[in-house]
Amino acid sequence: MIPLLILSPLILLAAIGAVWMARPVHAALMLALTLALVAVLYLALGAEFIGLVQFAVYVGAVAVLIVFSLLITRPGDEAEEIERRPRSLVTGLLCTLPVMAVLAYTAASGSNIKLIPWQPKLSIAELGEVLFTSHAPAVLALAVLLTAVLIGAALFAREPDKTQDDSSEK
Amino acid sequence: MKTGKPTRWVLPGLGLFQGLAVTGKNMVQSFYKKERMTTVQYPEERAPISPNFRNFPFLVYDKDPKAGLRCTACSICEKECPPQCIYIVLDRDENGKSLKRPKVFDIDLSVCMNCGICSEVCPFDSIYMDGEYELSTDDRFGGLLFGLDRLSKSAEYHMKLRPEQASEVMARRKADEEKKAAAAAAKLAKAKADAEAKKAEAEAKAAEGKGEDA
Amino acid sequence: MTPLAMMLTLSSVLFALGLLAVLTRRNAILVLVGIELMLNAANLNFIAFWAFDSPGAHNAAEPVLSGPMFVMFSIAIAAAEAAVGLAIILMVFRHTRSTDLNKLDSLHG
Amino acid sequence: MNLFAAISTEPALWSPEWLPRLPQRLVEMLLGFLGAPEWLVSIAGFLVAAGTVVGVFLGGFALLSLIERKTLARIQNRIGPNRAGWFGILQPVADGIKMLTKEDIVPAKAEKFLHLLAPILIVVPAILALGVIPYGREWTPVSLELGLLFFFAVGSLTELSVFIAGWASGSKFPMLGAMRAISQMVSYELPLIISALGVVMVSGTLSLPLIVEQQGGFHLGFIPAWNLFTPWGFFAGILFFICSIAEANRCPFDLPEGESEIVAGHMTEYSGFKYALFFMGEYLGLFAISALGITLFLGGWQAPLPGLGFLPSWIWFFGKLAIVIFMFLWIRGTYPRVRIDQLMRFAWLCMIPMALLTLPAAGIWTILNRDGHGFLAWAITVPLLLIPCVIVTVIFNRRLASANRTYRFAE
Repeated sequence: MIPLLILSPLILLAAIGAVWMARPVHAALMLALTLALVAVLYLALGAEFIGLVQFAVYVGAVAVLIVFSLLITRPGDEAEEIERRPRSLVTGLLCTLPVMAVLAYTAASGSNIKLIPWQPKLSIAELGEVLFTSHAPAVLALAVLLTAVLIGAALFAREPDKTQDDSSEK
Repeated sequence: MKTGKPTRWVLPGLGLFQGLAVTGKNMVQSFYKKERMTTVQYPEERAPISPNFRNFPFLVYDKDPKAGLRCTACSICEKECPPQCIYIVLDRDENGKSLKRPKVFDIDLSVCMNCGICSEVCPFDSIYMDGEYELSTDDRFGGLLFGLDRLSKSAEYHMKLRPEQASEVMARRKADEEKKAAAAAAKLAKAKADAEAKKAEAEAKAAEGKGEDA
Repeated sequence: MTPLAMMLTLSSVLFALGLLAVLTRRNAILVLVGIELMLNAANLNFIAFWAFDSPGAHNAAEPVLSGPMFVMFSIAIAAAEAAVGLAIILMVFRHTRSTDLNKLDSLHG
Repeated sequence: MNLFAAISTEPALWSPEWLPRLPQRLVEMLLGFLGAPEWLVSIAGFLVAAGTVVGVFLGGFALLSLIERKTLARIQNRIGPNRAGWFGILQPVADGIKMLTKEDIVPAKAEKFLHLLAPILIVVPAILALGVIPYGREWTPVSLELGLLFFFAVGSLTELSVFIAGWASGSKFPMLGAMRAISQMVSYELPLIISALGVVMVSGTLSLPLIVEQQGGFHLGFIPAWNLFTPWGFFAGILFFICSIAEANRCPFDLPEGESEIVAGHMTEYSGFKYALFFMGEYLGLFAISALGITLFLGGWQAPLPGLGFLPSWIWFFGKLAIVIFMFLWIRGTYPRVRIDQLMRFAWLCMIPMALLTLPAAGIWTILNRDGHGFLAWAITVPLLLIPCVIVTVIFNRRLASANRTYRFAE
């Protein structure tokens, strides 16, 4: 409960930063901070394995990928973004607030469910066993998906053939 | 890969280990093979400088640092110097007559480019290139301006620094001096002979006069 | 407020923030940032239900680890999604020299 | 919280095995004697234990910065630093004073806060990663059940901090250096993790002390039962070593800070103490990754020969660490820097396929050995690994490494 009380406002602040920062790189770094804090929350809740995986995958790979593509694509100037923001915020909030209200109402109304508290413990040996027995089809599907993604991403990001498409070269 | 040369098949990756062997040998042998070490511990020991190493001009004097200076302040080097780093003032006596020696002779180290033209053009064998290389200083104005006191070095120094050049110069100078001395002696002898002849003539005249008188 | 309700509220706000980013941002990469936030909000829910309610106590046959298991798959898929998404954005950038979504209004590639 | 699954046995206080943990024990005993509350005692104990590790490795960092220069000098037939103190032993102190008294320059276009944050973020993961390594039988600063995963999770933070350093400097060379560094680190982290996975498969645990313990004992009475002396472990160990060279940004993979190309990479705009922090982070990272390699493949603190167990186990660990670090120095003194396209091609076309092959090899090895077919295990795994290795090397040598560079402006 105490780590939750400490971490939730931090997570929300970092997430607001990720949504609101005008400079794209700042926003991406705030996203990395948010994800790292969520990983810490997982650790505090007893799901160490998930927390460390979250840290390795999100902070180490996804956030780095995002900042790297920001470097490559040279995003436009933020002055226009700041000037445009109040208007887009109004429309954005108009769409977002109902969603949040519904979600929060559901969350609050769920608080009368009977819970059986326990000491959460994640054993990786057990996790591994379940993963490769009852969840084996899912793992196989995921493996196929990841292979496809690897090939697809490599094909997408490959430099276009110079002989047929010279205009896109810098 | 078409290099034209027939490529001999070697085990891929063999070069990696050969490289390691070379550097490993270097490292091990550096501990006991003195001749491997290429560096010298500079301030304590110095590598011998080549006799062809020329760095900065100096002025030669014979015997006395002031009076023996070979320089006559002719300013040829000052005019020839490409970066114009030499500054010479001729010394004069109270009557404004040239004393044929420099009152000021400055070379600016920060400007000098060590070309050696000054020593080539000097007709008096006075300026030569030095082998000195520890000229750095923390005083960037005064420390880099070399006056007469720091520029003049003895003929013995020159002899030690560049024996070949110096002995050649010395021999030439000696020959010149001897020739000069011989000429002076000849002149003297001639003058003496002339005087004697005159004297003899006068004596003869006197004797004649006496004889006439008698 | 119970811890579970708190976690659920946190995740709902996080989801809303992600949605806001998706709706308001113009840069395609930053839209992806919003999507990552939404995915994380969902993951938080799984972990919350797993941590605060004894799994397997209600039904002995139910696997004890479904919460973390879901999150693991979700993280793997999110990583794949980010990789493909960014590859597509780079591809688009190469064609149009821009990642501004509002400028991608031409059907002619 | 079972994060700190402590392996604790109460030993004799003064035995050499316990020497590294003596400060921690003394502080705990002193506080207990003074009647401090239990949480304070445990926190102080943790702090002192962390301080011991950090102190040991900061001393190692200072020593290594001297030894590296000395070794490189010997390889190049020079003497190396020998002015400050006896044989230059005070050179690290002189370097430290110089670094500390230098002017701290922040470029005008830099992001001030991030510029300050990056060097800190470089050092922190290295120190955290050093915390989970088992240095001796009784000396594991933090014994985590998920030690290996923790190591990699924390290590992945380095990429982000390198990016921050490059981007926050607001200048060209740091940016280029950071882009190079990130692409190199991401590419080499994959084979690094995959080659470590074989060990996890065989030992069935992510806890580093347990992995070391499983490498105890000897084959035939004198060959240590380290993972390196199995076919899959040999290949995985070599792959791990190559990847750790790249991860630690050491020559010949030091492109991110190749001084003849892009000044100093992401560190270009740093000076004074911040630069020293980068330096420190790099060396601590080198220590950490070498220590992990030793733990996974070289038997950690296990003695190399039977009958040598009378020496405290941490001496073996640091002896192995010294040898591995010397290999890094030797390689740095030998090989020239590779080109960026060669580097990436090598990672994706050689390292990753080979690393993936070690996984089935490790599985076959374990299953066959469990069933008692030791000879069959050798007969299957050695060709399984050796033949693809030769094929990959020959192909790489012939076709890929010599891919001609296209010059756009020259000629």
